[in-house]
Amino acid sequence: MRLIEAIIKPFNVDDVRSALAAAGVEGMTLTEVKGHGRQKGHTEIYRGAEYQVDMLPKIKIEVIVEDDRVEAVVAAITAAAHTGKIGDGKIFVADIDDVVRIRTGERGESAI
Amino acid sequence: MRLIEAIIKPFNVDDVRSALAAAGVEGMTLTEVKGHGRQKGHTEIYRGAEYQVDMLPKIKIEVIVEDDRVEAVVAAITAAAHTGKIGDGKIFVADIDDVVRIRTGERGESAI
Amino acid sequence: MRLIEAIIKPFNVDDVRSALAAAGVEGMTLTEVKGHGRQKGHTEIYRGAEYQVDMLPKIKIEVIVEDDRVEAVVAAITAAAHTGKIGDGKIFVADIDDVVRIRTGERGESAI
Amino acid sequence: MYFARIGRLRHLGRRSLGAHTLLAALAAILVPQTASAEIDSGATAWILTSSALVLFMTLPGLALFYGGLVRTKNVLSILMQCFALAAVVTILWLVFGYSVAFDTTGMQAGTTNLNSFIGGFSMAFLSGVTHESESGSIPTILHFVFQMTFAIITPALIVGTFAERMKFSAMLIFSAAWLILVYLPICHMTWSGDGGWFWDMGVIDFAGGIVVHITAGIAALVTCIVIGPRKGYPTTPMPPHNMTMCVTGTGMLWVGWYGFNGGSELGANGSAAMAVAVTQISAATAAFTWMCIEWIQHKQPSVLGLATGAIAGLAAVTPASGVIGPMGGLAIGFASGAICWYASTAMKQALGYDDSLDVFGVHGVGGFVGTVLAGVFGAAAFGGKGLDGSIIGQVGVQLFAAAVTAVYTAAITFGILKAVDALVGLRVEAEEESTGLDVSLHGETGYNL
Amino acid sequence: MYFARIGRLRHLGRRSLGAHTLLAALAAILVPQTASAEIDSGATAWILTSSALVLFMTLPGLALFYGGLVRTKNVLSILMQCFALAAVVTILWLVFGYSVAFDTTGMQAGTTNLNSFIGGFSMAFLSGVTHESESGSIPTILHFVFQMTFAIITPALIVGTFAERMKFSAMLIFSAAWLILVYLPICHMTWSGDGGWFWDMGVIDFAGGIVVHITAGIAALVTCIVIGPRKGYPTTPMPPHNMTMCVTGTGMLWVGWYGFNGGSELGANGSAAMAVAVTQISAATAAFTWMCIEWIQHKQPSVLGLATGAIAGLAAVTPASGVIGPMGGLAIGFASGAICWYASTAMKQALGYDDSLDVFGVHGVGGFVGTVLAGVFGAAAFGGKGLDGSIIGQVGVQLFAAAVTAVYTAAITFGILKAVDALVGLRVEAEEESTGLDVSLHGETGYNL
Amino acid sequence: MYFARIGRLRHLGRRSLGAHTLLAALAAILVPQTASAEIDSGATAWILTSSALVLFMTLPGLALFYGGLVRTKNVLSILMQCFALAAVVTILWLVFGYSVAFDTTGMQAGTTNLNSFIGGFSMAFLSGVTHESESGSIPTILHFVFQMTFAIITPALIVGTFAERMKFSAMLIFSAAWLILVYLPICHMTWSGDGGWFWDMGVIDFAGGIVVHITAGIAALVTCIVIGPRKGYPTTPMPPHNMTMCVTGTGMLWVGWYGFNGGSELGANGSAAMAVAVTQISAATAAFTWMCIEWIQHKQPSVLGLATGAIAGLAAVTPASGVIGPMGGLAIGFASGAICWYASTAMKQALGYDDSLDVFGVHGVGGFVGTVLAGVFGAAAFGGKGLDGSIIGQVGVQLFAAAVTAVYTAAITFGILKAVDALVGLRVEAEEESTGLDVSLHGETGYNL
Ligand SMILES: Nc1ncnc2c1ncn2[C@@H]1O[C@H](COP(=O)(O)OP(=O)(O)O)[C@@H](O)[C@H]1O
Ligand SMILES: Nc1ncnc2c1ncn2[C@@H]1O[C@H](COP(=O)(O)OP(=O)(O)O)[C@@H](O)[C@H]1O
Ligand SMILES: Nc1ncnc2c1ncn2[C@@H]1O[C@H](COP(=O)(O)OP(=O)(O)O)[C@@H](O)[C@H]1O
Repeated sequence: MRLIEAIIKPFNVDDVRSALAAAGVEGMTLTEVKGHGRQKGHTEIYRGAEYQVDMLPKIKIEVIVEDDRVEAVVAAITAAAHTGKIGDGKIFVADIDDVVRIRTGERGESAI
Repeated sequence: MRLIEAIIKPFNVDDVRSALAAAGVEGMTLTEVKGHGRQKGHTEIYRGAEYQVDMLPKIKIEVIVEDDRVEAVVAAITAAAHTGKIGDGKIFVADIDDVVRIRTGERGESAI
Repeated sequence: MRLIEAIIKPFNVDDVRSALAAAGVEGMTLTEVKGHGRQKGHTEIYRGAEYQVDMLPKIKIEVIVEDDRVEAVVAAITAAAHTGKIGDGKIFVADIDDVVRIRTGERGESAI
Repeated sequence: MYFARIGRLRHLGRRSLGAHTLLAALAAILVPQTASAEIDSGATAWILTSSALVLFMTLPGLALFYGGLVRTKNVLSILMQCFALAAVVTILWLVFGYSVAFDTTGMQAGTTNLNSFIGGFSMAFLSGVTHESESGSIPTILHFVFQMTFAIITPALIVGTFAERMKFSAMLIFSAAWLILVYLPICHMTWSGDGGWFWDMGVIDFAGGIVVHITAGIAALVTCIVIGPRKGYPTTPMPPHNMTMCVTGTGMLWVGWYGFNGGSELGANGSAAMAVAVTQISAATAAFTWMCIEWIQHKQPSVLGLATGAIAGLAAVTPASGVIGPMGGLAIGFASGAICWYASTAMKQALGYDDSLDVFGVHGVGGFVGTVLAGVFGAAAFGGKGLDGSIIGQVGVQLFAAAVTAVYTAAITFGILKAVDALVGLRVEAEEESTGLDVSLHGETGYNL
Repeated sequence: MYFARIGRLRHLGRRSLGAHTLLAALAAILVPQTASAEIDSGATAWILTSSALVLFMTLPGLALFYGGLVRTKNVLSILMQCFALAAVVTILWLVFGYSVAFDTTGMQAGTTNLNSFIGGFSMAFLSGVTHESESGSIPTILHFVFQMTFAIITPALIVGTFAERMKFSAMLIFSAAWLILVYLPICHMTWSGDGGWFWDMGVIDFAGGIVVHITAGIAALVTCIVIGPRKGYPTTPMPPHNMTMCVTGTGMLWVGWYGFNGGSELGANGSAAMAVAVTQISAATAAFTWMCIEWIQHKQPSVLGLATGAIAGLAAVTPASGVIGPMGGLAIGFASGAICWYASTAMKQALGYDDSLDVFGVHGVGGFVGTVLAGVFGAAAFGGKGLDGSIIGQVGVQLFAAAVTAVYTAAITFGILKAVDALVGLRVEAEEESTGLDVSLHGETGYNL
Repeated sequence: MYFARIGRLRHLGRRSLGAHTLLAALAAILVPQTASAEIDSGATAWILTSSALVLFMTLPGLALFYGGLVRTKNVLSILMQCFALAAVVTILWLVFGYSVAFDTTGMQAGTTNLNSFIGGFSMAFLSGVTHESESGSIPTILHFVFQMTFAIITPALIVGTFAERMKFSAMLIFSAAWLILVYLPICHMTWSGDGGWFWDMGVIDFAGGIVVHITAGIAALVTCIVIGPRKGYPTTPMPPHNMTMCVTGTGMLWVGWYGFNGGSELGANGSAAMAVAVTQISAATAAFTWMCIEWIQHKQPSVLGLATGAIAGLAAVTPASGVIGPMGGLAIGFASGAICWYASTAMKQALGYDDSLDVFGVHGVGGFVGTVLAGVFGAAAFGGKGLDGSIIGQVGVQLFAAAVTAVYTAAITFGILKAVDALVGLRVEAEEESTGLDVSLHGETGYNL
């Protein structure tokens, strides 16, 4: 099993979720994060004191899938989150050893 | 060393924490996340406009443990977070290569 | 490629970010988390009812880097986040299989 | 219609005409009334303002004070309950509430009959009341509005005890029934004038220690016991979700109380100003007292303690504010700060009931402390305006009225709760409770930050 | 300067001296004025207070009510717009606004000339107005202040319709032009006294159903259509980011409305108190009505529904509050609760415009309902103060004035929007809109919790 | 007791009886007083209201304005400090504060003796003051309450300079000592009447430019230098944690200022209304000016700038509001908007002190600007009520009083700080500072959302 972790713009979350649903992915976990990459942030000024805000709000989507669905899911996310502008985000893929469904105690792929 | 990542209902956090303490786990990291799985959400209506809220608040607990304690910890979490209802959550287990304790610079299992 | 995940005190974030910049790391993702380890928390009292608050606010920094930069990055974080007091935090290192840059579709090390 | 508070002074005067301190006050107030019962525009201006201030205490003052103290998932349910009560009580007050509370048909000084306990329907739907009707030096319709704001806040105070677990429908039915069966008669007995049961006894309750705080506090105690503790209480920590909201509400309550007590004189004069002064002194002293106790006990003074102390001091001075002087304010502030602190912390924990936001500990106990001490510090010897008789006699009367009110309120409240439980059920499902009332009852969430 | 509202009563009196209910009121008001046009300190106290209350409705009442309803990224833009309007309108009001609205040079009862539609510049920069100038029983400078608070809130109401997408510069220019070209003339026609066009027709608009709510509501409808819907509307969910903020603002609006309607009598008397009473009754009834409709429709009564209902009831009772009795309050509350609910939900969705915070559905429709019903419930038969003529005649006049105002407002608003669009562009860039106006226009973020 | 502000007018009158603009005002005010020193119910109503408004400025207005600007971890410490000061100052004011400030024993016009600088203890514990005591046209006890609200807000203003780092115990001791040693004497010299040092010089300080804003501003400057900057200042970004809270507080301050300045006339008349009008005009103009400067400088107008500008305009107009006309309001608004902007941004950064929430830049500088300009725009030539002598002479007197106050305040403040530091230490531990004062001093957290 694999963990697919996508860091995307908040604005694209709904599209990505639709794309995932279309790709047959039901389960996912979202976290509000802040990201810094090539995208430059903005300046906030409070009574003349300037603050460089270069950590921008992003959404992290984590999806665990069976190995053979990784490519489809990555493709779905890439397509839906793509705007072509700096800051579109990244996808990381990593290995997962085991999954447990707490409700039933099932383990492995059937628990996803 | 392994990372055990459990996504559970906020309501069960205290029980899970007690179970982990009982299992001898001291260190852990919690994140507020939103999750979507088989559990259906609810509808919110603001002046007649309906919003389907299907991302529900969950807590993600991350625990890094030595390999030989994985099963005990997974069992402890499963028992404590189990209510038998949809939305109880999932546990993911993955490999960790290295751990560093910043305070002392220790590395590996002794740093956990 | 590796994922370096550091859990540090919020107070040290700016120093760590500078250290990472100095080490040539541009991309990173931050999450507000709560942590529990050896550091003891504090008590809050509301109308005589005591609450033990032992989950303390921490910041999780995630950085994906090429394998050969892991040691430099770990060293940079350790140096910058070190105060020598309990609660300084931990660094976890894990393997990442693949990286995708959504904007361009690039994959692997070049996408970091 | 007979006019209550001014009657109150006249009535005191009747029995103690020799009382030096009262004479001048009577002269000032009675003379213009005898000469020609005319509206005083200054008094009218101040009671209009006071009505706005007292409404502000509920909308949004109390709603924020309470709302900040619950968990995030229930904040809207508190706001909803306070605002819905404002709507429902206004309508009830118009339909017959004001009439039943203040109609004086059949009442006569010294005579105890049915109308000593409850008014009739002669002013139902404000029948006969136009913009020209006068009550003392203000328009009758303004008396209606001012008193309405009191009728709104009293059931709203009770909301704090069953927070985070009561059904919204049950809350509405309970509150309506309680207003009719508890608030209206107690208000009538105390404030409607000559012939009223408590009134004729010479009970001092200037702005509602008995009528507002004891009734609400006792009802709260009974309700939280009947409905049972919140799921997880007391082991699960339930810290306030937004202390800044709670403190904001405290400020609004404190400021609004200037109208609550200062307006209860129904005039813009030295007595109204003195009521405001002692209100401030009591609030400050109680807040300071509570803060110091916490500082000594826990090494840390908390803003919640300071705020709760202020509310305790405000509640306690309410019945006394029209009869005491500055020293009485200090004393009542100190006593209520210390006693309400004890009631809301050690005592509550020892007895184990879940009065979630301490309605009984603060309002019930504070109202009781103030009602009793009004009988002491109202005495001229302590800088008060002077009592009809001895301090002991007055304290006896105060205790009697407080006790009768407590027993009556407890019994009727219990009855209503049982009836409502049978009718629609008092409490939400366990699932709804753990999800939070905002989503499960109102389909909304407090924050989407 | 001639004094509008008291003139209003005198004017009614002229045509219906026999009207029983009016005589006493007239006596009370006119006699002191004839004897010696002296400042009444009670009236002055109440209008000073009312001015503070109405300013409080905008700062921060309306700002919070609206601010809570938008998404986090735009909350400061709403607060900014309301506060900037307070500043800009104050300056305009001083420079010539007050003069153009209330100067009566050249006006004469029954004569329709240019000055029936617009005042002159004789009081520009408050020329000739000192602290000794009098207008009826209050100082002229106080009339300036009180009316200024109305001129501030009217364009601020419109802000809700173009929330989350309008340029700040465009908003300022639009609002200034709109105040001058729409608000000032309508205000003059309705409130400046004998010789004013609507005034001479006998139009009843006590505290601003036409002047405030219909103008703002119609302008809102036109503006949201011209500027177009928010990006993503209606498919993207845009739930309120902070319902507690919205409810806090509602409480402030509700309380402040005591000054809005109660102050519009410009005196501290029974009529002012009756205006407050019917205001409360209408707000409560409309809130309750809206809540019940939602409860039936969606099984869940929401706090946003309750709050919106209250505002609808407050807006609707505004034009009528000085002429109706309690039953009128009930009726207007019920009608506005039901009709505004329909306009803000089903109707809006059917027609598809994005009136983001329902300015038209609540204020436009509510103002219209109240303006028409003032002609019905003002009748003595319904407990009102009595009409000049028949109900049908009065309703006809009301409808005519409302329709003329709506058409005029729509046309001028459209013109201003087109001009501003040509000048600086109405709408922010798509990128700025998705980033949020707070960061992109004001360089700030609402919360760093 | 002699009554300060009315004496103020009489005193002006004494020297400039020929001044046309003053005569009528004097007639209106003095005649009833001579005829019979009677309470005016309208004035009483307005000062009761003003007291509530000024208390509202601190609870919760200022607390929210400041609280929103600090970081989340310190928000409760700000609320705590403001509320605790309200409690402590109330008690001190009762014990002897009011007496020392306003007792006039031993004072005589033109004679400079000890009592020109400080009052005695004759009214300590409100001795001799009952609900019947009168001061001009309001009850003495109301003068006590109204002035108390000023004594509360002045030390509360200083809180902003040492935010996020001062010990709570040190704050309490410092504030109490400062109130006694700085506020009481300056208040006495300026406002206690004939024989007061500044009073006899003819210093104009209508509602507290010197007494409130210059004292607080200078104390703030000294304190922030003595206590040192916050850890990390100025390199660590410390953006406001909740701008919506800050803006809410701004609205409350703005509205409350109607009572601060409008109430300082101690009457409900044209002068009070004019004070309110110029207050609004100055606030609006300063807000607009600050916004425009930012817009030009940074391309983005910020809501914090708009809000800060409004507060600067309000502070600056305070000393002048009773003597100037609308044009003076415009001028003072413009000057304070520009000058306070400079003082709070470029100047502060250049000099490097960490006046955390700009108490000096806004209140100190604003109070100074207004105090000086009162001597200019008070002149009849600029639409003011007229000066005793020439503009140059008056400005000289104003400058002298402002300078003396600044030097005296700086010296005493410095002394108190050193003493408190020796006694309990001024500053929290570094660890406590980085944890935040809420948890480390008060054991609470602002939000658990
Ligand atoms: N090396 C990295 N490690 C962790 N997170 C990263 C890394 N690089 C980028 N990110 C995350 O991805 C987001 C988008 O990166 P950015 O470089 O702005 O996008 P793009 O590659 O499309 O230009 C960042 O805000 C950050 O959260
Ligand atoms: N495939 C998945 N990938 C990532 N997170 C998941 C996945 N499936 C479930 N989750 C997380 O687990 C939570 C519980 O899943 P759900 O299907 O509702 O529970 P259950 O399996 O007990 O019915 C979800 O809300 C989501 O956060
Ligand atoms: N075994 C673990 N698994 C997950 N997170 C951990 C673990 N141990 C520590 N942490 C995280 O690291 C933080 C610092 O740990 P702590 O033991 O307090 O620090 P130190 O090792 O410097 O004394 C904790 O608050 C927690 O978030």
